[in-house]
Amino acid sequence: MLTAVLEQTLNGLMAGSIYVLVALGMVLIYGVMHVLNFAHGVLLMVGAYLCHFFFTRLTGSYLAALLLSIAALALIGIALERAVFRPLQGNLRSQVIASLGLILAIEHLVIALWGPNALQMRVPATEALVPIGALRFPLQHVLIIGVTLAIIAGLFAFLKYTKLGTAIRATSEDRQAAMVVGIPVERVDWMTFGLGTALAALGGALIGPLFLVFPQMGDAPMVKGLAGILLGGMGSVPGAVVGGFIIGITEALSTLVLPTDYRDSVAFAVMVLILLAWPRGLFGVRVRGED
Amino acid sequence: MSLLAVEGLAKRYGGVAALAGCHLAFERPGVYGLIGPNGAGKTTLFDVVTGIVEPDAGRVRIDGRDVTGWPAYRLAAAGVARSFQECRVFPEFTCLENLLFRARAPESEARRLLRLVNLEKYAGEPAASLSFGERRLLEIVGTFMARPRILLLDEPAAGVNPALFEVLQRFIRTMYDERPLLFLIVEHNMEFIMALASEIVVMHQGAVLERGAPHAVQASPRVLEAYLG
Amino acid sequence: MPSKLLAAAALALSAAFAWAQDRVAVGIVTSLSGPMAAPGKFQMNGFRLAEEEINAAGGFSVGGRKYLVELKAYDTRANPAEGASAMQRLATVDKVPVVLGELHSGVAAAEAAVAQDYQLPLILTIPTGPNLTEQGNRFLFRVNANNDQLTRALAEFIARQGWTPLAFIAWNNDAGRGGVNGMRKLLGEGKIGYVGYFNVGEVDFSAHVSNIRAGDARAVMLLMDEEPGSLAIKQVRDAGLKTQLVGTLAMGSDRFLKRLDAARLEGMVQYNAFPPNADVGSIRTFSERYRKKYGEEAHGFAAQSYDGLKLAVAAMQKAGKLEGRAIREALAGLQYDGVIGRIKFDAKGQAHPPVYVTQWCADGKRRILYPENLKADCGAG
Amino acid sequence: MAGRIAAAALAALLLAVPALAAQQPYVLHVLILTCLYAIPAVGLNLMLGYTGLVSLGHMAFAGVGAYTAAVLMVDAGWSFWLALAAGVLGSAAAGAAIGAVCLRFRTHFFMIVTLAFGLMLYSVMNNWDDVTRGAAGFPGIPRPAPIGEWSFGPLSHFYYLALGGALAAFAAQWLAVRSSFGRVLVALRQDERLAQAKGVNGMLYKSAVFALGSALAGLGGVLHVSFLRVAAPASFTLAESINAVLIVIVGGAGTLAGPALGALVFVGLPEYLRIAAEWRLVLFGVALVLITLFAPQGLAGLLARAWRAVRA
Repeated sequence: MLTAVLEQTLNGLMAGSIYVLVALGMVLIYGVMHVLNFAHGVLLMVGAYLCHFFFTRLTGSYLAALLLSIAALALIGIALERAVFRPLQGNLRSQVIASLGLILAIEHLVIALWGPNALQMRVPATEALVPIGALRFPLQHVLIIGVTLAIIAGLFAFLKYTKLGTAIRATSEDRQAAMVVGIPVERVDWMTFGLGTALAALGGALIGPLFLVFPQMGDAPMVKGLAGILLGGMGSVPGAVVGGFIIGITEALSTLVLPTDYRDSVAFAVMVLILLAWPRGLFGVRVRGED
Repeated sequence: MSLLAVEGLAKRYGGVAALAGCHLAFERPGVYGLIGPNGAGKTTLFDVVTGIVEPDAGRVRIDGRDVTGWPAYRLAAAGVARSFQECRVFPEFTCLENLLFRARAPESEARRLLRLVNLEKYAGEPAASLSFGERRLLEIVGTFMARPRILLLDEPAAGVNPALFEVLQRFIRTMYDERPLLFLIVEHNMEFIMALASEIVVMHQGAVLERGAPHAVQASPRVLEAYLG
Repeated sequence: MPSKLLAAAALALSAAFAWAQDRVAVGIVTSLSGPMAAPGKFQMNGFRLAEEEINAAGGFSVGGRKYLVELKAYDTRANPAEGASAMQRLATVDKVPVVLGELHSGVAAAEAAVAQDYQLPLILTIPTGPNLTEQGNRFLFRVNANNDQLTRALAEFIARQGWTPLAFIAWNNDAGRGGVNGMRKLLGEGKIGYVGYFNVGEVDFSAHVSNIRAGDARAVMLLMDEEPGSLAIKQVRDAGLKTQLVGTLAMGSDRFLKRLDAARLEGMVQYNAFPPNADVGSIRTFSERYRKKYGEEAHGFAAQSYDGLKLAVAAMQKAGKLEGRAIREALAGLQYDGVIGRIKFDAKGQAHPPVYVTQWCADGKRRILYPENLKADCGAG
Repeated sequence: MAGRIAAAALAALLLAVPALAAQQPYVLHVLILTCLYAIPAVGLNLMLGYTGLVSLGHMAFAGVGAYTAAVLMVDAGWSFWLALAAGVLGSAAAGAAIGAVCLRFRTHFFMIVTLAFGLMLYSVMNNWDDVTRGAAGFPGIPRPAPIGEWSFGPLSHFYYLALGGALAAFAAQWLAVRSSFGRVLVALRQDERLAQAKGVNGMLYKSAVFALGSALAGLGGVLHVSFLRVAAPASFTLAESINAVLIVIVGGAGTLAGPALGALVFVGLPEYLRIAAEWRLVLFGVALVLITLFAPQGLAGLLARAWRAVRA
């Protein structure tokens, strides 16, 4: 039983890594702009498609394709911030509804362009197997957990030690005060948006080779990522990390004792129960715009 | 029996004590000014008294009745009305609709009150079309429509230009003369509050520091120290 | 050279001639978008190939008149309301004499009700929900084997091999749940091991793989389509799990092999409505034509749909008129030898095509294990 | 006055449709579906449009009503009308109970918690094979039994049932909105804290509108599965809930006619255009974004503006 629990925890970490990758981008944007972009999942999917495109059509190098898709998604993110989210600043309902519109438009645009079938992205370099104890894991699995942990560490360092990072933190904490001390909050806005969508692209590019590239690939990570940031406390970066991992691990562990067709429900029920106990999430920060 | 009394109120936000053993009682109607430096706990006191925030400790009584922890709507029904520091009106409702929403007073009263503050010409306009100062007037006028017994105004003069300033002062005085009730007014503008209030309460670090007639409070060295310190 | 030119001219001529011919619009309901779009593509491939062949052969005659067939396809997006609308439109606007297709059982049920309203035969080629043909709807026919039929063949085979307890990784949709429930009914609760459901769109099966490894299952059945199937097998094998694998008809093809490799597939068995490489004349010609047109190995869904359209045309010919009730009667009495085998509808409108069990060999080919009379070695399946 | 004449003309037209479209059953079919999509949208409009509660699980409550009625009709042999009432009550009860949890949260928390409950309810419909018949759907849902000679088999007859349901929903909306109840809802959307300070028990009103909205969703759900004669989880997915939001927003959130216009555009237009499915949803997605940016009152707002321009 103990090994089973350990193994499932590891599986949960893996699934949770993907949720965290999605959640981090969303939570950064939420913190700074108070925008919850439901289209973050489809942007992850677009990142994977672009990575696939660059990898198979443009360059044979996975790394180059990954970097290109990150750059492309950052630009897309900045464009969306300008065109959609900035004009709707301060209007929670409209932002969410606009992002639902983006989901429909982007997802079906991808289907129209690439077709509904899944694409395979085989990256030979990442197809090796890594033994961990008696178990074996694909390198890409380990890579995803590793990269996610590296990104988390990097993001924390970035927020703490760089000028932009400090500006992002300041703007998240108190936009008015940030403006008063001369932080160009509008620039912080679009830069954060680009950074967030770039993170989504990274997530898509990372899970593409392990799984497949298909139009709905971002849906489940987005919903679970949302649950994760809610659980962790909206706007809290450490909260998003912890929340995403909790959802992933809960799901994996639940398969040991509960019927698996209710796996999603278990994850959501845990989210609702935790929220009922800690209405602002585990790392609850003050919720702005509450009324 | 006090009209309104708070006993030993305490409320912490994270590490900060917004209220720390605040005692205050008002025996009879009057215009009371509530002043104090930023962070003294004035708005938190309002929030506790109007049921927006639950205190960590202490009691709130109205006419001797313990109303601690009552939700805002119940306190409103018990005769407590308030205005907000950030000025709240229903932007899509017209001025008249704003006044009539949940009002105890009839429409004729609403129109009379609008006239008193020179807003009658906007009666049919949505509140969003008013200037900030006008919206502030509308908000304060609206609080009277509930025929409250206790009225808490949170920085009524903030952001109001001098012309409206006087209208506001006159309006409050008129209303008090018509029907004396308990006015508790948080205000940073000393000129405004000193002219209006019969008694001033000074708060500092979540508790009452001084209480007395305006001139006496102004002369108090402790108050001076609190403001400067 | 001249002969080629001549052939081209003849083709052009025949095309021009064909254009002048009357056309019969046949209704198609399928998923061009939505969660079932990927298998929907195979369905359309089958219909298109049949359409092309019928028309290239000069069409078919009904009541002494020659017709070409024309497909009128509507997207039902795995949504019952869209299915009912499409059916209504086909019945009353396009006034087609017969409708084929659909992938989703719930949508098919909505379409079947409309078909009955207008006495318009509806021929299903993919949905497997057994209760569809239990509603007493005389205008509903199903070419493909339903879940009970598929699992009956497989359950018999699995029981004989002693591959129980049987664990599952299954789509949490009508196909996956239907398969698990069917097996549970046939094998008995005690023979069922771990059941891991996942939602359409989920791709990480590691939690299920771990649980199967920890359990005592002798075999794992993968109830899903090609795309998740390839991922599941990869994840099972990469985790070092050597358990016997049992797949669905989506997993016994060369295309599937391309997604994986022979080493990971070796030994896996799957049921199949249609073994593309079987040494049967009709299968061979179909598979060749399919490969020529679409550049890949034929898919079972395509074969079922291909047969469906051919069958519908045969029924129209037999009925002698383009009228729903007459076509229904013709369908009910028809016996048709198609790519997937002999199709003959029972009183409920359900056909009983053979169900095959094939197994992957070490060299990436398949052998046929079941039914006994068609048993054949590597390269046949 | 002009408005009343227009409304009367519209009502007459709606009633006369079966006679006008006798030779075009497909038109009737599309109009019926429009009604069936408009009914839950009315419920969501009360929640989202008037009260500002963005529920992302609305159609799951339609599913609760639909499956309640389906089980009662097929397994317990109840008549359609009794089952309809039970379905509506079931949805309302589910709305009240789940709403009580969801409404403890605000803004984004509320949206995501409703989304979570929508997915949980969907799981139950999909997984509870013994009762809901699971993912393959629940076929054989009956149409209402004939009333005397009047059977609900023919489309033109069912049309009146769907229209009746829609009119009932719009009437409920109209009564709610023009009452003091409706004033409170609109006040809550604009500024909940202010409304509370004016003596409004926000939780009570929001729970009430959540239950009412869910009841209307249930009404739509029961009629929907009776019309299609099958209940399937596919009709009550997250995507369908998002479509309901789309209908409300495109039609005009917080307007009386919004849900009707939205449903007409969402159901009717694509049936006639029948352009490739992907592009149609791309267009709807873009339209949704543009409407939130430039026409927050949706089509109803645009039409009202046009009407004023014509009259001026």
